[in-house]
Amino acid sequence: MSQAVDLMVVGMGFVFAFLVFLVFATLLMSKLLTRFAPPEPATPAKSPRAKSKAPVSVDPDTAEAIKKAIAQFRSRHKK
Amino acid sequence: MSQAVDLMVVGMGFVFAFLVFLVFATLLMSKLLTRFAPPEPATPAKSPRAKSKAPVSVDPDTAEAIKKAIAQFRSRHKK
Amino acid sequence: MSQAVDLMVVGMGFVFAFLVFLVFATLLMSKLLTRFAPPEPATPAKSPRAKSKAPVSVDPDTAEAIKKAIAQFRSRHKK
Amino acid sequence: MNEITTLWTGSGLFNLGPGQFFMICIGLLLLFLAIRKGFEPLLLVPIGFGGILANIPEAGLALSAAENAIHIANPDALLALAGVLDVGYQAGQVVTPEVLEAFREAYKMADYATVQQAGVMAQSMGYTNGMLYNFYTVAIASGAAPLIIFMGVGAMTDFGPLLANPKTLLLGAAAQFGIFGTVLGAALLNWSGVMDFTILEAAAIGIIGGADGPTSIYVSSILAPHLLGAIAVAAYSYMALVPMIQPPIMKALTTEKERSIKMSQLRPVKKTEKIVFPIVVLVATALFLPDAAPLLGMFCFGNLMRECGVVERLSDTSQNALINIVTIFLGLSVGSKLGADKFLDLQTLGILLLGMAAFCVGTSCGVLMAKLMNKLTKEQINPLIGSAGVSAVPMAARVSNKVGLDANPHNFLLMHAMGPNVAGVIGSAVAAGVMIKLLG
Amino acid sequence: MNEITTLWTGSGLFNLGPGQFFMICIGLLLLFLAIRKGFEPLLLVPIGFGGILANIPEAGLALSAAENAIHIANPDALLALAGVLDVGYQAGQVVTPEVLEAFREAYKMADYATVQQAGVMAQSMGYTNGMLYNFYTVAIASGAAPLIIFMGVGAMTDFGPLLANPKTLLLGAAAQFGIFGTVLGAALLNWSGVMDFTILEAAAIGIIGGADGPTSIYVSSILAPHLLGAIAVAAYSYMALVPMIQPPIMKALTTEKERSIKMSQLRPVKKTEKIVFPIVVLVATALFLPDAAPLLGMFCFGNLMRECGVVERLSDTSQNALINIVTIFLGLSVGSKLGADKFLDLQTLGILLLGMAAFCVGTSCGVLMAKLMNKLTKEQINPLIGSAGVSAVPMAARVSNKVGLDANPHNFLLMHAMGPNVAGVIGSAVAAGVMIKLLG
Amino acid sequence: MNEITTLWTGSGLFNLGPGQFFMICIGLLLLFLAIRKGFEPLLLVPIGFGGILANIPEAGLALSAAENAIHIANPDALLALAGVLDVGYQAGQVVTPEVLEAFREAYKMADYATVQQAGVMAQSMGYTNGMLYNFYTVAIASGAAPLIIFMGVGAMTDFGPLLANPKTLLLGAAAQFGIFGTVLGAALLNWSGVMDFTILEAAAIGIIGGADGPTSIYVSSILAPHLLGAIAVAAYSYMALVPMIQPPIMKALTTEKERSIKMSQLRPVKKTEKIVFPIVVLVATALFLPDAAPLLGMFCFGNLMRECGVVERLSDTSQNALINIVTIFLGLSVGSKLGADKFLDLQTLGILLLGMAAFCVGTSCGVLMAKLMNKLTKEQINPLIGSAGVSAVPMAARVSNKVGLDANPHNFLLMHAMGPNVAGVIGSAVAAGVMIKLLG
Ligand code: NA
Ligand code: NA
Ligand code: NA
Repeated sequence: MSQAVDLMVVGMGFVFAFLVFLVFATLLMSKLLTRFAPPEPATPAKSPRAKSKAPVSVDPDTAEAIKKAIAQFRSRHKK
Repeated sequence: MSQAVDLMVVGMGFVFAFLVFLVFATLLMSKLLTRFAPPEPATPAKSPRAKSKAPVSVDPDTAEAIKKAIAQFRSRHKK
Repeated sequence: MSQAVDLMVVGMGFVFAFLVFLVFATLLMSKLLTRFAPPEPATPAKSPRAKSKAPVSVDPDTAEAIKKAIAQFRSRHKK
Repeated sequence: MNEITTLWTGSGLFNLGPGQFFMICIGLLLLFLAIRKGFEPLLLVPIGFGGILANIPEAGLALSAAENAIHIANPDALLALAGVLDVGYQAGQVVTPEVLEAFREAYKMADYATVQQAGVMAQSMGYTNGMLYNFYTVAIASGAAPLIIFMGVGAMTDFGPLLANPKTLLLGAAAQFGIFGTVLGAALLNWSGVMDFTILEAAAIGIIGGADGPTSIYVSSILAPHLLGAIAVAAYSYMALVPMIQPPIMKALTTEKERSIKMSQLRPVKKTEKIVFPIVVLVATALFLPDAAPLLGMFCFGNLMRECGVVERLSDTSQNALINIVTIFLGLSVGSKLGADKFLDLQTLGILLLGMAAFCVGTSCGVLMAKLMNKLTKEQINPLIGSAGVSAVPMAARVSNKVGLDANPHNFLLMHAMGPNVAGVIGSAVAAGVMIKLLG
Repeated sequence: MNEITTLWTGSGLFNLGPGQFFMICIGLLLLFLAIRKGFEPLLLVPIGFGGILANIPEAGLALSAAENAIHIANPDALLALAGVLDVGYQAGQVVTPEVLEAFREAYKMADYATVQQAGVMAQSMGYTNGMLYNFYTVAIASGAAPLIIFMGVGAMTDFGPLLANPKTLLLGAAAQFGIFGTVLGAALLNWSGVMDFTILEAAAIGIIGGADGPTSIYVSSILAPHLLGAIAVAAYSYMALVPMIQPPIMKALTTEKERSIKMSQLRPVKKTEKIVFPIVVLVATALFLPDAAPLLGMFCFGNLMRECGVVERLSDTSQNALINIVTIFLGLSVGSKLGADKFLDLQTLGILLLGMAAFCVGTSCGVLMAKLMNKLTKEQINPLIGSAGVSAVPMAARVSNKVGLDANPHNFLLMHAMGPNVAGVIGSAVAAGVMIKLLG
Repeated sequence: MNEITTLWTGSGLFNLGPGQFFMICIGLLLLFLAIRKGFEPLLLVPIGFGGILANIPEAGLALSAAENAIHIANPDALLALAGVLDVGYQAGQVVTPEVLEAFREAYKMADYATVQQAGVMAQSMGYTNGMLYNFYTVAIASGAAPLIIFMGVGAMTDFGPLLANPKTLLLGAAAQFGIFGTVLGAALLNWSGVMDFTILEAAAIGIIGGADGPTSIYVSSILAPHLLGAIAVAAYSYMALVPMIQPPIMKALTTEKERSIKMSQLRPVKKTEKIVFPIVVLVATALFLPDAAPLLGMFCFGNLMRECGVVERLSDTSQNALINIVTIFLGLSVGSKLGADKFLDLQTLGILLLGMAAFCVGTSCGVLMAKLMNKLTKEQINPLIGSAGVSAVPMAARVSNKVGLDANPHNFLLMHAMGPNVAGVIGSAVAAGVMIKLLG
């Protein structure tokens, strides 16, 4: 029982300490990079895991349609 | 020798018994599902393994063509 | 020391012997295939590993655009 | 003919025990929930199917060669194993169920060297490891599968929203109270005599509150492998139930006005920040909590592959082929722990109850932490994003967004909730590291 | 220089035996058949190449560390192994070919524990397992590779045509007569003294008649691993020859009128039926034949992933990356069993002959069963689809279609033949389970 | 509370040694070079990250269970290991750093059987293998990963340009002088007393000159596993530096006129030639150098899959999913060898210097060989393509092309340089086989 209480106190304390440290480390990192790193086009913050949520799988029908579309495009392109 | 005869008799007997059971189980399952399950658009029976026989792989040429087609599509779309 | 010298002499000797053998084996192979094998459309010598250098990965944007293009193509196709 | 008897006495129908029957039904239920109700299907389809396979009578798919030898109870084999396992069984002794139970108990208590030796002996006598047992050994006992999945999750995670607003990390920290609160709850149950839980078991159960599948599996494979099946099933089930569990709690703890708070748009984040962040997390782990290094190391590695932009090939593979392959075997392996003797236990009921409590506590603490932060700083945050701190990426963030839209149809919280959401992943990995350090 | 001698006496040219030369030619023949004639190239290219690698003199790629130690015949190593393998070899004794043969024989007969011990000892003395030996251990000896391939095959299989007309399952049952008939044939050969086959060997050979590669490999890895190479080569070769083997038999057993029978179009099958069917098969397996659970379980798992519609990622991977990876290593591993000492044997000739007979018998019984069913029921089926019951998916179904078109150019049997075709896969897995139960 | 002490004394900050700190910096440097400078990122990102993980204090990710047990220095565990490792340690004896060093030394020197036994004993006492140690065992110690990558490289290689002009094979042979010259250099350093290198170490270092990552890793895993980390890092770093190392040497050894030589267009190559070529190489390997069979066998197998046109599925997978998966684990495994105690050594400096020398010598000999060939035959070749013989595909060929364009803007050498470039891969695999034969 007392072991569980200790675990909770120490554990939550450590989790908070770690993540608070991370907050400051991150802020410092961003500051340093903004000051010293070469300017670059910033990317807007996107949804995480979005990529995996929309796995690009092409079903046979679609594939066929793509191929037709391409053939059409090519024949038009030649003209 | 007699072991092989036994194996054949028992083996073929079992295979038939198992698959006959499966025939009835399948018929029963289909009946139950038709009766109790919500109606749904039935899919036509397709060729097995068909999917694997036509792996949709896009070769570089095609990929390039797709990209061009998309670029064209986009430019038309903007107008 | 003398072991290293031996290794170099024997090693380089063997590498050369092996590759010289391969030169002749290859020439012989090409000759035999040209003479006996059925004629076929020869493929031009392409850059090795080229395939791997341009992995066709489709990003979500492109995928979406493809889908739109296909939908458009289909609707046009129906008309 | 003798053969017919062999087939009949070896059939499932002849040997099916009530426990196995019940567990097969549980497996079918999991499949139903996964397929028809959409409960985390990527994991619960393999877990449910594996659970059915593990309970097929006489197939012994989830048993080691030695366990299979004990089950078949050939006197010669038992005699050979008796020496290794130090069981008092003599040549010619009648093989009663009690004798077999003694063998089973001795095997369960045996140390690594003895298990190895019993395995070699059983295999020498022609018994083999079951398929699922092999999968479990390679995938989970080695620790590899959860870590590889965590790498893939890292490669799928965008830390952009978190970097734009780093203080949301604190919400991810607060939600971990669910983990430690549950440990306390389990200890209370044990202390009050309602159920028996060691502190190791309590810790493994608590991690369910982290709402992170691979972390739960990794921790329980180390601290309490015998509970792994129930813990994994509980973790994934509750993650699937997040849209039902969280909203009432969120609404109860917030006022309509708080739920309508509009947050300012997130600043754009530079590519370099995203590249450096996983390295910062790695260094912090190295400095402060080496025991979290396997979990957070692989997570950061996956994220670095994603963001660095020069190893697209590897990043793609770890997000697709590799994570899919490992998921299949992880799921089947977890299913192998759904054997009737392990799962049908009062403890499982306790795990389900405590797991649910963990989720509720975690959600509450996340929301309350957000309210506390609003008291302390000027820039207001919508407390609804606090609940996303339990992780359950990206479901919990979507729940925050949905509940927010109910209060204010023009208030899109999704991006803001992604910050605490991914912070929760880091938070529970840290909590896992602490547990492993202090108890492992 | 000494080094030149070492290179020369270690070269293939110096050591090439006639058996190895012959087997390398067999490997080249397999490559030729696969590449130019299209004989099941996905398997026969790796098998053929593996066969060549396994027969490279002195490379020892298919040998374990202990076998390599015996081959190299260092007196100290032999002395150490003599104790483990219980061979009467003493320090200082001349190493004659007979002595080495005694070591080889003892190693072949040794039990699992002894093999392990000899391996550790040989590795302590610096010998290593050959690459192909490692592949074989991981892929086939563990049983994993054929099962994973079977999972992928399940994910590629559409049971729609079978569900539309379940009685075609009986055709798949009838065709398994090829399996058991061959067992009988092998036993006859043994009884008549022409060739030596144990009942285990006979059973492993019979399964060739199942026309299903992974099933054949799985069964022979359990019942007769020393014949695995020949059995796998025979199975895949005959599967490739289906378009040549089956038509004459089909035509001989049917009249022009029977071949022209038109079958009514298949009813549409509901998605739910397809989802539930693999579970029905799994439950039937669990109830009646637990020994078929690894094969049919993985097959049904693959099919469930395909049909349930919620785990597309996993289904795709098991049909592509995973099955391809496993196929490469399975093929090379099978090739490792094409060593001259194992393959160049009268038994191989017997295997080839019996395997061919199995295919013919299976085809005939499928066709005859269809004719029998036509006698008993009103709804007529074209007997040509009976031959598809041997499986060899989808080649056999295409053969049915083609022979049907010869008789009636407007009669497309492909869809109808797919029913018995996939039923044949289930049928031979059931037959495999019976064999393993009764003999394993 | 006791727990806080446990966390603090177990933290990285408390335990970080200067060696580990330095090696973490090296890991960060490798990541920087890979990500910002584009130094072979596919390998150096995983290697650098693995190097950091391996040096996290107290995490023991790169250590075996026995090494972890020694590190933790529990007296009971040490006593148990003392018996296995034959270290003079008695119950109650004080555990001084010298004692631990004795254990470490004994473990390092122990043979395979002893290592196994120590591992089982340590695992029985609850210690576990580190994650990276497991990866190393499975991926590199088994020899599998470099061979599978070599198979993938084979599947990515087009021998067309080589087949169109087979005598460029000689350029690939000449460039291997870098390998053997370096062996001589290492032996010289040893002889002169500057550094200590055994002939095995010298050979493993020399292979850096082959400019072929998987070959270097494969050879050093056999001949000098303790140097594997430094050798792999040197090999990939120098391969990335090819565009800086080679041009000055190429220009110094050729005249403007030589660099402007225009080569006639390559003849078209038939599909059949491409299919038969890997088989010719395989047969040559089998006849003359069985010890190169694993490397060249897998390479030829990959190439045959690519060219034969009937196993596209397998070829695609070995070029993509499979090689990517293996690359991730190979990289992390190599990183596990970047422990401070192994890497921070005078030898590493020697390896870096000798590796650089190997590249320079190889480049020179390739160019000089081309000039020699021009002396002997009428058809002139541009000596710039000689430098491509070191392999480093396709970087070295691009360098030849670029330097050629500087001399004559209309002279495209890329295709011509691909011949010696892929010949260099064969050449260094042959050199590796010779080394393994004579020293392994
Ligand atoms: Na969490
Ligand atoms: Na079959
Ligand atoms: Na090279």
